[in-house]
Amino acid sequence: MNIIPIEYYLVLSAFMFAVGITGVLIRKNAIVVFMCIELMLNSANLALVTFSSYLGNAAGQVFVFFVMTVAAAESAVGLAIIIAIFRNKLTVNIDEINIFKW
Amino acid sequence: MSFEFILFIFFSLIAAVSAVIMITRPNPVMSAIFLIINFFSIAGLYLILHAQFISIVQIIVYAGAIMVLFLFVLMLLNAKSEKDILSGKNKIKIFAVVIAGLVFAQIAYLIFFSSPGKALSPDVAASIKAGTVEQIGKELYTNYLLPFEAAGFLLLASTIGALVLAKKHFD
Amino acid sequence: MIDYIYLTVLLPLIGFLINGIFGHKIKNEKIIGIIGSSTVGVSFLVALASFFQMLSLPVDQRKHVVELFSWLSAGGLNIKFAYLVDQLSIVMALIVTGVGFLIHVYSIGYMHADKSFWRFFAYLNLFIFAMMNLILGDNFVVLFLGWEGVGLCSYLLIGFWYDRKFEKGTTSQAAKKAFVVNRIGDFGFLLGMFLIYLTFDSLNFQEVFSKAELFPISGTVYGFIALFLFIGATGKSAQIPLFVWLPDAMAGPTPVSALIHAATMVTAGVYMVARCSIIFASAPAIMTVIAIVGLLTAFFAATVGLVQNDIKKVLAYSTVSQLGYMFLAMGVGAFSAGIFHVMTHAFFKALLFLGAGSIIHAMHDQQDIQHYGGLKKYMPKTYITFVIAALAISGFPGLSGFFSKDEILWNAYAHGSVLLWAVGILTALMTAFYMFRLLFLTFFGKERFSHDLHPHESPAVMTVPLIILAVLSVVGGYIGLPAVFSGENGNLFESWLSPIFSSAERRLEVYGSHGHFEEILLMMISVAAALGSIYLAYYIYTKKPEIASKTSRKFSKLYRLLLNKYYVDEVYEATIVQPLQKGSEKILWKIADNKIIDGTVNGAASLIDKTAALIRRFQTGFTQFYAFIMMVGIAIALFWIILSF
Amino acid sequence: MYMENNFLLTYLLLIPLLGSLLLLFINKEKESLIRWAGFGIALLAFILSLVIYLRFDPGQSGFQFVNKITWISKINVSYHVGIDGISILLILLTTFLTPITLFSSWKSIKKKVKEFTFFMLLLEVGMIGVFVSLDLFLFYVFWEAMLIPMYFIIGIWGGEQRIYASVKFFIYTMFGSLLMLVSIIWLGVYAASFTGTFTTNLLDLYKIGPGVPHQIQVFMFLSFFISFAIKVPLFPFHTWLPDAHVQAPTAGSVILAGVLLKMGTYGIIRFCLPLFPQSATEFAPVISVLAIIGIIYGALVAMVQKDMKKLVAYSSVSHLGFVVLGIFAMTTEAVQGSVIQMVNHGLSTGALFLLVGMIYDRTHTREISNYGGIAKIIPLFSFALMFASLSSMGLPGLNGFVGEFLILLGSFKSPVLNSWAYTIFAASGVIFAAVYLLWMYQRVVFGEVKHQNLFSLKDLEKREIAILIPIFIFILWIGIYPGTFLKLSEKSTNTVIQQVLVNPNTDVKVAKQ
Repeated sequence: MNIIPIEYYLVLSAFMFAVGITGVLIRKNAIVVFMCIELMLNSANLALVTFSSYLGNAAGQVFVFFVMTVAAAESAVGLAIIIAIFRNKLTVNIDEINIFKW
Repeated sequence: MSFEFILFIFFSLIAAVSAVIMITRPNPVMSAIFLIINFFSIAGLYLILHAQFISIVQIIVYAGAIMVLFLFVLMLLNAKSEKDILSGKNKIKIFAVVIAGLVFAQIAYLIFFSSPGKALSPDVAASIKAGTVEQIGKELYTNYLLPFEAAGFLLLASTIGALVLAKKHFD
Repeated sequence: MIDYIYLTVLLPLIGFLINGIFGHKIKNEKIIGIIGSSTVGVSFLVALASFFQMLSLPVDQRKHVVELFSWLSAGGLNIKFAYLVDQLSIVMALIVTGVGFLIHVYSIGYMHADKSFWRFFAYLNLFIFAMMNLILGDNFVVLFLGWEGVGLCSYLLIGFWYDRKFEKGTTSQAAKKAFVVNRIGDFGFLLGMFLIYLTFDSLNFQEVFSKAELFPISGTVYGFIALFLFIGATGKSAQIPLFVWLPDAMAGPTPVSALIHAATMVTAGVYMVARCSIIFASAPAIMTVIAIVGLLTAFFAATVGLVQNDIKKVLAYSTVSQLGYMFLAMGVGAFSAGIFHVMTHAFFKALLFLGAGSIIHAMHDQQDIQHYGGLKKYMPKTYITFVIAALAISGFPGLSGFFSKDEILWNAYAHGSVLLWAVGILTALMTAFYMFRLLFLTFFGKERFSHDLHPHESPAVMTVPLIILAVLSVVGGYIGLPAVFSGENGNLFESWLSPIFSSAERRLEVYGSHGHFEEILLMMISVAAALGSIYLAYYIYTKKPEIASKTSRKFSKLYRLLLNKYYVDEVYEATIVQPLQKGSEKILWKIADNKIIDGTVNGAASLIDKTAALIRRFQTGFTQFYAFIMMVGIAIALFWIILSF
Repeated sequence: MYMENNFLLTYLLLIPLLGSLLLLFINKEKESLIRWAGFGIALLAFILSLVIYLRFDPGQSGFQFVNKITWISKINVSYHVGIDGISILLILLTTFLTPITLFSSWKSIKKKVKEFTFFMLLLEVGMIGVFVSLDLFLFYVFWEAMLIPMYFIIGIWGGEQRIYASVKFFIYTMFGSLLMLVSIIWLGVYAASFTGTFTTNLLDLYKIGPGVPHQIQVFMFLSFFISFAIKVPLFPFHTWLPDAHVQAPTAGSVILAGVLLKMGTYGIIRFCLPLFPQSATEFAPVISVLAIIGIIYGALVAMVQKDMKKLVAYSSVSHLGFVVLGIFAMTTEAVQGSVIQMVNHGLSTGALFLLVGMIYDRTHTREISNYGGIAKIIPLFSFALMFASLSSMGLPGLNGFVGEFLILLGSFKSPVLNSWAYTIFAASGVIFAAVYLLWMYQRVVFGEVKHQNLFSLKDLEKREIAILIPIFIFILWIGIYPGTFLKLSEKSTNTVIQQVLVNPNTDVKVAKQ
């Protein structure tokens, strides 16, 4: 057990997070962007579980449980929004969606 | 080199590589499939960390439910392949990669130089106990009862929300 | 009766309210006229009864104060609404109500068939109300109430025919001018009041005057008070430099000119100076200023009067000139002589104006004397009364004007200087000339009007007041018969008023020693001058009319200067009115207000707006851009953490 | 001082507040019911304020009808109301003008009657609240709350440029009041360093304010003063006023001129002077100079206006200059004059705005050049306009004279200003007042009828006469027998002057009062 240092898990988590960021920033397809967000959530989850396990405390895993709940809710609503937008704009390319603009 | 370490390297390599592949595939369906692979490997990592419950939930909820939903939407919208994901036309993309790399380097730097490993003395028995369904269930129904209820409510709300949003006409 | 003196004020007010509120419903001119006149008439009777009651009282008990209620009180200030009846105010009250009553009666005829008959009488009554407050007020503030009140009535009455044209503008412009110029005077009067309050800690006449009597002459304070009050007087009584409104005031109906702009209101300044005689007497320098201003006004107005062709304009300048005489009297310390002239002037000038009104009435609003001539046979009553008035104002021996004017001139000589007297005589000479020029051009010579006009004598309601005033103009002087003639009794009028002016006269030490011989000599000179110039006028305007036009051509520049009233109006317009108006509009409003102040405010707002517009560019609307910015932020935050690690 | 709680003032606040809420339950179609209800509620408030007036004891110098209820106990803020002789006059003015303005807008307000009435009543709550607050926090709340209905009144029912005007009005005032808020908090904290508790209770702060170190006191005074000066508005903070007045509907203008501006001067009397007496006396000459500039400047600019409403608006600048001058002269005469002048201005200018509004309703123009010769067409209106103008220009016997006379007289003998020059310049405003009002009157009412459409004008109707008569009665009343009103405030003004002048830190010796 001692063999795997906690840093390895954390660096993996950080790497996945960074990849997720890259995805969010470079991908144009809204659904893929969503998936990247899921990836980032998972990287956070990984860190949580890692700490939970190394500390021997279940709280971290409970948190992961909640994160998953939120992720599920978020993806459900988010995908619904994407469908609604697609219906209006006939695209899910976020470069063409700038209704936030002033 | 213990078995655990080999397993760790195996799963973490899959996770890292699948993540990179996922964001570079032009076809969103391919992205989704690599994301599922990533989730599976993370579930494996959870097992190594003695988090059995979370590991199973990861497979059921994420890989099973959420990703299926994603694929379903992808099919529904018939999303086209994305071209020029990393071509230099849009300078912001290069900056994005640079920034992401920078953030990763920073976090990694922080992780190694704060070296949390020295402060933590893992207790295998405790960690095994922490990951059991019993323990998590106990926590959920005692200390985290209110958030648990709230989470349920959140799911209900999102169900209704998704329904309302996705419906074609509502008045 | 003295305790009921407030009736003299109240009755015209009631008349005003009745005519003002119900007048347009009454419609019957007779009823309106009777209400208007009778209220003033009864006021006159009340004043007369009070006067006789005062006569029966010993001299030191003749002063009465009738308190009504407390008006203004704040801090140390306590102004009561109270009326002061003494020898001075009762004389003025009699003049105002008496002459006022006659003019009211006259107006019934003059204003006949005017569409706003009721309004006219309402205003006239309001005027009498305000004037009575001015005269009877027991303190400066009640006086000021009347002071401004008469100004308002003057405004309303000058602009009575508000839709008519007057000279270059409209009657309402003339009215506004009168009010505003009066306000400039009031400004001085207000400051005078404040300074009095500061110095004497009271605004009550008796308190102020008794304190003033005790206070030593401390130089500047008295000077300033007197100066401020005198500025007030110049406004109301049309003295240089504020006389410009009075000629324009002729835009009003003629009875108004008679009542307000000849007999009563314009003498308010004289009354006020007389009332405050002790204060003025304590400021000798200002007394000199008053005398000089008065004389200059008299002189310049007379020169202008020489060439005017509008009958009312001639009379207006004559009024200004006569008011100048009164101020000359005040300035040399002959207060009772001044008031005496106020009285006689009220008689003959009211008569002149009413006579002029009668002529204008007959000539269907033609006011240019060049279009009159030969009216003697058409309007005999007007003619005779007019002659009497003209003789009176010219100082024909035995008539009222003779006594009062010579009293003033004599005092100017005795207590002033020969120069004052000489200019005074010169003015008197011109007065006689232009009055008779007017008379001869109007009643004698060829008829220079179209005969469609059919001039006719005015109805009795107009001529009876003329006759009464003519009688008064003749006999009015005898109550002020100078001591030279009356012997033992001395000057009755002067001795009646002497309790009022005694303290001021003591302070001035006016009674020097000049022999009766001198007085008679001077009188003879002025009589000769008057008769001479009457003859001159007769010669020029009936025998050799061409002399007039020749002279005017010969001295055409001077003639134009006089005809245009020394261009005073134009100078004021160019130096005060225009710069104020243009400056306010162009600089204060358009630049200071809109550009500088509002510019700063709007500038601050638009600076924020511009900044915001700049920052707004970051809001591209692309989520990925926002995410990118967020990541940059995270990276920076992480750097900060690393550095502080 | 009545120590027991007296709820009359609270009722006075509650009547329009509950009334306005009640209005919300009326169907908006029933416009006449809404109008009557709004009018009735405002009238009820007026009647209650009359009751308060009758039970008011002018012989006392302290606050009466005090009602104190703890509100936010953590920062020691309480709902604390009470009135003295100065505030009761302004309350009477407020409750008097509100029903009149509501009544006057029966015809001119045609859209959104319900909302209009609602906002007017809400405005009344705010105005009364400002005049009764004895707690700075509460005062601030009312002060700000009152902005909102006014903002909407200008912004919804205003003229063409209403949005610009309402935003300008709002931001101008907001700018000032934020400065004041900072000072209020600072004062509370400073008080805490003595008593141990944060407080915004005015009566406590009266004891503490004068002791604030001089340099800070200057800042505090200025921040309070600028806030009030904007409201007054004192030159050079006045430019919001013409815009707001011109764009506001008649009722808004009347309330704005009649009451809102008085809140500035009231604030100066109630807060600036007693809280910071030392700075007040120090700044008195500067402020008086500004006031005098305002008097002359306002009058001159009013003179050249082409729009009647703007003319009246600028005349307000001039009139309020008198009030400020009177306040800072700090003699009984002058401050009394200022107090009465506040009421006067509310009546005279209110009447002028009402009249301009009445003729605007008929012709839909306010340009002076579009009128002329209406005297013979609508004589009653012309008379009313004359009367209001005369009152505004301070003709003796009408109300304006009383105020101006006392102010000028008081400032002349003021030991604080100590120079005639102030009064001499200020008094020249009397001349200009005559000029701009009479000139306007001459161009509008006299002369020949220039425009054919003026011939069809209708004279004042009964409703409009009924609106004007009460105002005119008060104009005459104050002009002839001002004692009724002066007596009310005499004690209170003396108290304020004592607070300023009998202060160890002020070096001006008190003149004998």
